Amino acid sequence: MSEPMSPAAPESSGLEGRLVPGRHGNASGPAGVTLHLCPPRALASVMARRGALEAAVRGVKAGFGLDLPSAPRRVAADATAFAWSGPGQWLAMTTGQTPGAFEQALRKALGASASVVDQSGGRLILRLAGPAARAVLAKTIPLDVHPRAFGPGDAASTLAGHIGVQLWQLDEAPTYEIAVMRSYAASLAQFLLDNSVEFGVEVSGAPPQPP
Amino acid sequence: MRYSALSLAWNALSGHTRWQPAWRDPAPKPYYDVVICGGGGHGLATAHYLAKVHGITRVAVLEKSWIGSGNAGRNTTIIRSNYLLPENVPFYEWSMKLWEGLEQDLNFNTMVSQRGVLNLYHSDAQRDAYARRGNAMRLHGVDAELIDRHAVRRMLPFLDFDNERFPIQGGLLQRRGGTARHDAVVWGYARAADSRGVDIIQNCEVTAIRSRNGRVEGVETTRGFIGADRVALALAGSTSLVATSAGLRLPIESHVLQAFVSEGIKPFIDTVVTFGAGHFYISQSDKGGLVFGGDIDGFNSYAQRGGLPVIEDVCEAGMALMPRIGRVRVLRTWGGVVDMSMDGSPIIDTTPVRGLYLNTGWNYGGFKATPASGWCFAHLIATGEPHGTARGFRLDRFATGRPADEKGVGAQPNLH
Amino acid sequence: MRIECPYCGSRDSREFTVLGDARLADRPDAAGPGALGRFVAYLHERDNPAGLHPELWYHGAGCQSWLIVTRDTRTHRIQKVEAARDLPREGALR
Amino acid sequence: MTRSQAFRLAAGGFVDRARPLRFTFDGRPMTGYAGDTLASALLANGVRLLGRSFKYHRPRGLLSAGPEEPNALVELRKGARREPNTKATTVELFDGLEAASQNRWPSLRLDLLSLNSALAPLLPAGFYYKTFMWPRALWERLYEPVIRRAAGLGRAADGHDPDHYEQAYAFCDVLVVGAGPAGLAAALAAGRAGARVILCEEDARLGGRLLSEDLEIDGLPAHVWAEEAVRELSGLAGVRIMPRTAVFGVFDGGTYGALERVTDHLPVPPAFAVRQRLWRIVARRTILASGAIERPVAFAGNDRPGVMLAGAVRTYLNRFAVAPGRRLVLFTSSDDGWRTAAAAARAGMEVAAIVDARAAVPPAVMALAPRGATVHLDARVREALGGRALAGVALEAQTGRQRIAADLLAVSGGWNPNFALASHHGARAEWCPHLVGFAPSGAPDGMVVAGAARGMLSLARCLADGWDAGATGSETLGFRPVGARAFSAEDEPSGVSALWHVKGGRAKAFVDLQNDVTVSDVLLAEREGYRSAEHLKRYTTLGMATDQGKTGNVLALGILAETRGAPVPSVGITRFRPPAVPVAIGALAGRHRGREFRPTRLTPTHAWAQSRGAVFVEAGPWLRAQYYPMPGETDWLETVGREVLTVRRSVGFCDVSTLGKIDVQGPDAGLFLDRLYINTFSTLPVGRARYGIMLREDGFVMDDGTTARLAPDRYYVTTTTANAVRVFQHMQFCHQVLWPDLDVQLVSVSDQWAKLSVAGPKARETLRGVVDAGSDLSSEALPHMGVAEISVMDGIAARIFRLSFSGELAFEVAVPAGYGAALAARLMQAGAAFGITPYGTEALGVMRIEKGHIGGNEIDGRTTAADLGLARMMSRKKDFIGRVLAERPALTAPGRMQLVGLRPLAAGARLRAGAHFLAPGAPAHAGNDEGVMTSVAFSPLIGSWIGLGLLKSGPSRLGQRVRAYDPVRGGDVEVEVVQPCFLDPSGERLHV
Ligand SMILES: Cc1cc2nc3c(=O)[nH]c(=O)nc-3n(C[C@H](O)[C@H](O)[C@H](O)COP(=O)(O)OP(=O)(O)OC[C@H]3O[C@@H](n4cnc5c(N)ncnc54)[C@H](O)[C@@H]3O)c2cc1C
Ligand SMILES: NC(=O)c1ccc[n+]([C@@H]2O[C@H](COP(=O)([O-])OP(=O)(O)OC[C@H]3O[C@@H](n4cnc5c(N)ncnc54)[C@H](O)[C@@H]3O)[C@@H](O)[C@H]2O)c1
Ligand SMILES: Cc1cc2nc3c(=O)[nH]c(=O)nc-3n(C[C@H](O)[C@H](O)[C@H](O)COP(=O)(O)O)c2cc1C
Ligand SMILES: [Zn+2]
Repeated sequence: MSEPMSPAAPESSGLEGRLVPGRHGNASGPAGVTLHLCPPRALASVMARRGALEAAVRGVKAGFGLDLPSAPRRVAADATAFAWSGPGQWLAMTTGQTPGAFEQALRKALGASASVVDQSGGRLILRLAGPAARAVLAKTIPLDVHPRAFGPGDAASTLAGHIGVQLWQLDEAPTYEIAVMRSYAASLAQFLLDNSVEFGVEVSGAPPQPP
Repeated sequence: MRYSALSLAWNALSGHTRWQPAWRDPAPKPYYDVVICGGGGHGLATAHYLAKVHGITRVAVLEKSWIGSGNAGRNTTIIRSNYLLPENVPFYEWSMKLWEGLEQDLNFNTMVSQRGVLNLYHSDAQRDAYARRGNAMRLHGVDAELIDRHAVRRMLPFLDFDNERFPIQGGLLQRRGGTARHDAVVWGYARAADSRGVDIIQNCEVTAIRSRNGRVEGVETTRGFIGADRVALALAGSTSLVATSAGLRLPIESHVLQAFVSEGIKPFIDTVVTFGAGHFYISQSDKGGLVFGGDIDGFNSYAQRGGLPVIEDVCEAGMALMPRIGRVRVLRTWGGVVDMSMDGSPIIDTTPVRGLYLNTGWNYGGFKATPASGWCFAHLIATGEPHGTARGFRLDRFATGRPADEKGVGAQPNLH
Repeated sequence: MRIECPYCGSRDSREFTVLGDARLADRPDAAGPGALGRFVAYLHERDNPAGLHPELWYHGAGCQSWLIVTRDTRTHRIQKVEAARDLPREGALR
Repeated sequence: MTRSQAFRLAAGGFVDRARPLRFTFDGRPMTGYAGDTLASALLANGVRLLGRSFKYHRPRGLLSAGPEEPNALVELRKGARREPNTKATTVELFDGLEAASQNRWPSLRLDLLSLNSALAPLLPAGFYYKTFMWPRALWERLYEPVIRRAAGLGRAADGHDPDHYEQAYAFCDVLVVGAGPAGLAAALAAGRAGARVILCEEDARLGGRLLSEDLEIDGLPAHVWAEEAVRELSGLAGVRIMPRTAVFGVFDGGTYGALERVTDHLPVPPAFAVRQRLWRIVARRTILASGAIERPVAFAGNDRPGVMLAGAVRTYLNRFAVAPGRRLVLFTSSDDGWRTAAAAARAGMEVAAIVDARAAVPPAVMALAPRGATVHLDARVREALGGRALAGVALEAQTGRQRIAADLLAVSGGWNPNFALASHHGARAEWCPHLVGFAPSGAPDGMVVAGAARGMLSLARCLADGWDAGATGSETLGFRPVGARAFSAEDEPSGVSALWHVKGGRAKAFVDLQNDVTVSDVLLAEREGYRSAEHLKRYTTLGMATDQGKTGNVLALGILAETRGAPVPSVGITRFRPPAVPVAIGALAGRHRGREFRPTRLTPTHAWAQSRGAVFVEAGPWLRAQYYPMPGETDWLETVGREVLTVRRSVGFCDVSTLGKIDVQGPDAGLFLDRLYINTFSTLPVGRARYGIMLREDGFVMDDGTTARLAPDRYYVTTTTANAVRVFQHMQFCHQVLWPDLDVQLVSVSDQWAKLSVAGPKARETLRGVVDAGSDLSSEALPHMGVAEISVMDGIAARIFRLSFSGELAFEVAVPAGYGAALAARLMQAGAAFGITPYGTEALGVMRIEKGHIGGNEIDGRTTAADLGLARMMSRKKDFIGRVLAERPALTAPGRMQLVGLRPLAAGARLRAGAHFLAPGAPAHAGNDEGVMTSVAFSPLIGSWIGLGLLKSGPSRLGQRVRAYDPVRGGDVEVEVVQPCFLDPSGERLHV
């Protein structure tokens, strides 16, 4: 369960009115894809310090029980996950803690082995799922997402049209999560919608939790 | 035989069987006063002006394949002198002046068409930068007008003024700018130079420069050694390959620049237009093809071809600017190897090897320079002194700190 | 063009930006005599070969690694790709 | 209505007689069937005059039945959907189709420009290079307008393209291009091997020549075999069939461009469907099975409607069940041509004569001659007779000259392998005597050519070749071997001998039908020295039309070789280029047009600002609030003036989140920044910020910004909005490439923080209503250039920087971006008592100019730190990027243009950026150019326009007057040179 991020001020995604819940595009049959904006989660960049890669790996293992991947993959347990985002770099995420607490937890686990930077406000995460999700991605990113090439747990940073994104596959549905810099999120949402209308797309406010 | 309407009619009577070759096909002689390497526009223009202005006619132009096979024969034909910096404006304006009398000089219709060049601006800052440039042109006596959105709309009503990502605010217009028929420029200079005795030797590749004690002696070629008192390089994208043999490491990278032509359609674009918010410029040829282009691909290349990312980038910008062309089809795409310099400006200079002269660094914009480049290079070869309008184009400017950097992006060729 | 990023795998070249000649990795020593001349040459002069050309590419839309891509400028064929950070320093490219 | 299809055969073909479709051509209503192309439907209705040629406006009909068509170009659809130059042979008929002929006036039948034909003696190839030179002034005024009026073929659409396009990627092990027998066999082999296969076929229907021929494979009619093959392929999991998809280009690294015509076969795209889709297909192996294109023969009148390629005649007969004429003469030098005579006879046409240029043909070929047809061996067609339609042929036979009445002349000079794609990377073509044509020698990496595309001209060989290519290709990729496979199919006779040109005859003999290049044009080019094949092309325009010489090029080479008495390959062959088939510009652009041309970056307060009626401005990828008009304000200057004065007198705030922000951490972070910036950061105390300048390696200023030290090993760097991406990349370069030994970690946090700059004498008081209890904003706790981590709005972690761009007491407050809008709203409340205003980029600019701070206009890539008055910042104690080259003589020489302030002498005179400086009285001449006005603003406080500029030796000229000369806007204002800082030079306002 995610705890409230802030008791006081309202947080806005900037996508209000731009990613409108409901069925869009082709209206016949079940929607080819579903598209959701994920609720805010705590995110952080984790960057191993020089020569401290192994220590960082040990730290995450001890602190979170996860093996930091050394290739473009995402590992997850419970509410927390690490997505490889470059050599010695990961995007850490959790739905179980506030950004501040998560940052502290990461620092504690990693000590001097890595630099940690809060990114919770910097990215929005869109979730794309359904039988036509691969076909939508074919129009969106220059990557091969055929099951032979990309499966659950795989992650990649790439370009969606002209927008930089980081994405990973969650399951065989298939379900993908696409993290995007917040300032680009509206344009990315529009691009995904445009690429989805052919198949019919259901946009909903509150996505189901990842399996 | 002079070309004219009359000679055309006269020859029609004999079924056009009496026309002579536009230039001879001579075998290379063992020695020339000047050997010009490279049968592109610049090499041929240099030969023409050497012969015509300086009376030096024991000249050969050596071309590795057919004349005009390089960038002269594959460029988008835009001529203009709308530059900012004092190193550039007088030179390109001198070129404009030569263009304006070129057909008569060469007795060849090079179809210089002063249909105007319009650079669009999309922000206040861009407007002011264009004003700065336009004012610099005016100070040099060059025509320039800054026009607003309404004036642009009157000229080009079909641009996208309603759904723009980067609204068109106006443009910098040089009415004397325009286009010229690229191949005709090559052939016209070749024919004129040939008529004054210059040997144009095709299928003759220069493989090395021979020099002794710091003085040039001639060139090795695929057709044997050719001796020369002076050797002039006008090799555009291939300059480094030959210059290396004379021990020169140059401030040049060879890059691929693509261009595009559409199927022929009834003319509706009467000027040259450049988009200011993306890489796209366009004109329409006298045959009806839309001739357009954009940015270089960005990587070093000698392959004369580029990739899809740039093709898409150019068409995206084209559709952003004029969505009317959506159903017009691209007929052909191609690439040329351009000599990108470290400041985006050319080099016309002597070299540390005596008797070896250098003409390079034309980037994506040396077609418009063809007449002045030939004129100034001939001047340098004949007199040993740089021509007055080309003084800013010397090699030592990088050491002294006088780059002529129009874009202000520094020593990174693929950004110019 | 497709570039085999040592970290991300085979990717479309549009994910990258290219800087140019890999010799730009050999920044001269600013101290010592002749620094000015060495810097002028370092920044401005290029081999510009027709053939194999080691060059710097940045996987900006991917893992943000700077890579040394050895590519044939005549064919665009890529011979090898290495991470710049792994390269031995000091004149290794000369 | 169907009765009108007088040339439709009673049976056969792959048209659905139960689905009639109505269409019009030049307004004339007609009917065809589903399965027709526009060309076949027109033929069925007896329409033979379909277009006019480019130069002479000669009447033209169908030459072919495919994408090689040079003649039958039409304008398809209307208005904003008009598609000029559309080959009728490639248009699938749909109900309601409207097509019009083009390049004719007033009508197709009566085209006045066909007068050009009469002038033809004056208009040989390249005539325009020899004339129109005198008088010079008439070129733009008379000659060129006349030429342009005649230029072009069809007309572009009338308006913005209303349809959608998209771009997509696909990946496969084996890409098969073309679904003829070779391609189908290749796909079957690779598919059965388990490879991921993509089979692209340009046509709507798979089968290639199998649809046009009357052949058998494994005992089945060939088209039935093709249907079964397609059925099997559709059932294989790894195989993807892409009909209506033409591969148009080979790009590096095994990337192929392909165009899918998704809904072109429908009147308009249905809702949510695109018109066309651009595919970038990445393939490990590619099998090019694109078939062959038949070659015509040059003879007088060979362009008349009714002269058709022999293979195309079979296509119309067999695939479309249309007789392209009633009485046929066949003219050929190939065995294959004879099949047309047989097919025509079978369809009930009268075959008047078979004319073969060869002296003898094999018995098997002779057997193809229908009963009743006269066979002329060692004979030639000298001329095709008639006007707008073929009436007959003039024959040069062993029996002498004779005329034969005919309305259809089928021509075959042999077949050219269609291997353009194999040559896109420069692979050469080799001459194959047995084909009398070129075949590919070499191919791009990963590609093999199979079937007719590499010169296999019989069905049995095409099948075997395709299978072999598919099996071998997939096996080398590690898929299971599928072994060899024998197909039982015919090995049709495919002998051919050279037949380029028949001399004699009065009419012109054409090689390039669309561009009207004749045999005599080719010979003229040769005579005038345009001897290289590439010169020939450019001088005559041979092969430069929309068909790119698919039928004419080799013919011209053959003619030249014959003239020179030299072998054909010695003439050379022109270069093939993408696209192999023309591709709509819209398809290449995909969705990236209009507002979606490039993504738009929105600031955290975007929606909030929108709700307040802000006017936005594009700033690179960003949309930023430019100003916030209030009711009653009539122009932007008034609004901006109010915003500025409110800040200067009380308080305002501005969203500055667009600045680049980089988190730099690690033990070597300070050292790293020292090497990047001209000034020193390792000495910066924790909790303080410092303004920094970075140079490019060439010594010119690259960027500026403030950097704060958050911890001993942690800095927070800001860059200008414009340079954010470039600076981050530069830092990565310096770190990874130049100094990998440094222990630093860099990450962009540009989007993490919403950053609002709160400025004005009441800034501190306003902020007190925002920050949480315990946050001390006093000058003691947070001095100028101080930085603190605090919390705001009841528990939101924030950073506060006491930095000022405006010259006022100011704080930049950064909160996680999601709270930016909340912070703006909260600031409005907290500052309400002070009359707080949000302000936009205009007011921001005014205030920075009032303070003489440099911006993008001053950092134009040609200015040094000293030019900008910042020489003192340059540390002498360390190396940094740009240090050495900043010492080049010209960068330090006196007389450079340097930063100054400027004020008009006449109150109220308007300044404009971009004006150049001239000494008063100096003539307006470049030699007197002394610099340029870079930024201007109307300062409401000063009540005057003010400016910043770069002036020669500027700082030593304070008090002098110069002209700000702006001829492009009619401006010429006298200004005084002043200090760049107009307001509070000692900075007292920072410390209230
Ligand atoms: C796609 C494209 C579009 C362009 N558009 C424009 C434009 O619109 N306006 C504009 O002003 N400029 C434009 N340019 C730039 C312009 O074409 C060139 O700057 C200019 O043509 C270069 O000078 P040149 O004509 O002498 O070069 P080239 O024609 O390239 O001449 C060099 C010649 O040297 C020959 N050569 C090379 N090596 C050897 C050797 N070893 N021995 C003998 N000969 C050799 C080559 O074959 C070639 O013929 C464009 C360039 C390209 C590629
Ligand atoms: N006997 C002869 O002289 C002779 C001569 C020529 C052809 N043929 C016959 O023609 C057939 C040739 O078989 P094949 O399979 O090699 O060729 P094909 O012509 O049957 O098939 C080629 C297919 O490729 C498609 N195509 C071409 N370019 C394409 C592109 N860029 N993108 C997508 N699709 C494209 C075409 O539309 C066509 O369907 C054989 O049956 C052969 O017997 C015989
Ligand atoms: C201004 C201009 C107009 C052109 N118009 C046409 C054209 O109408 N048809 C065509 O096939 N090619 C046209 N081309 C392209 C040439 O065919 C050719 O691709 C180009 O000169 C490069 O040569 P290459 O492709 O042989 O390397 C044009 C080129 C230029 C520079
Ligand atoms: Zn990578």
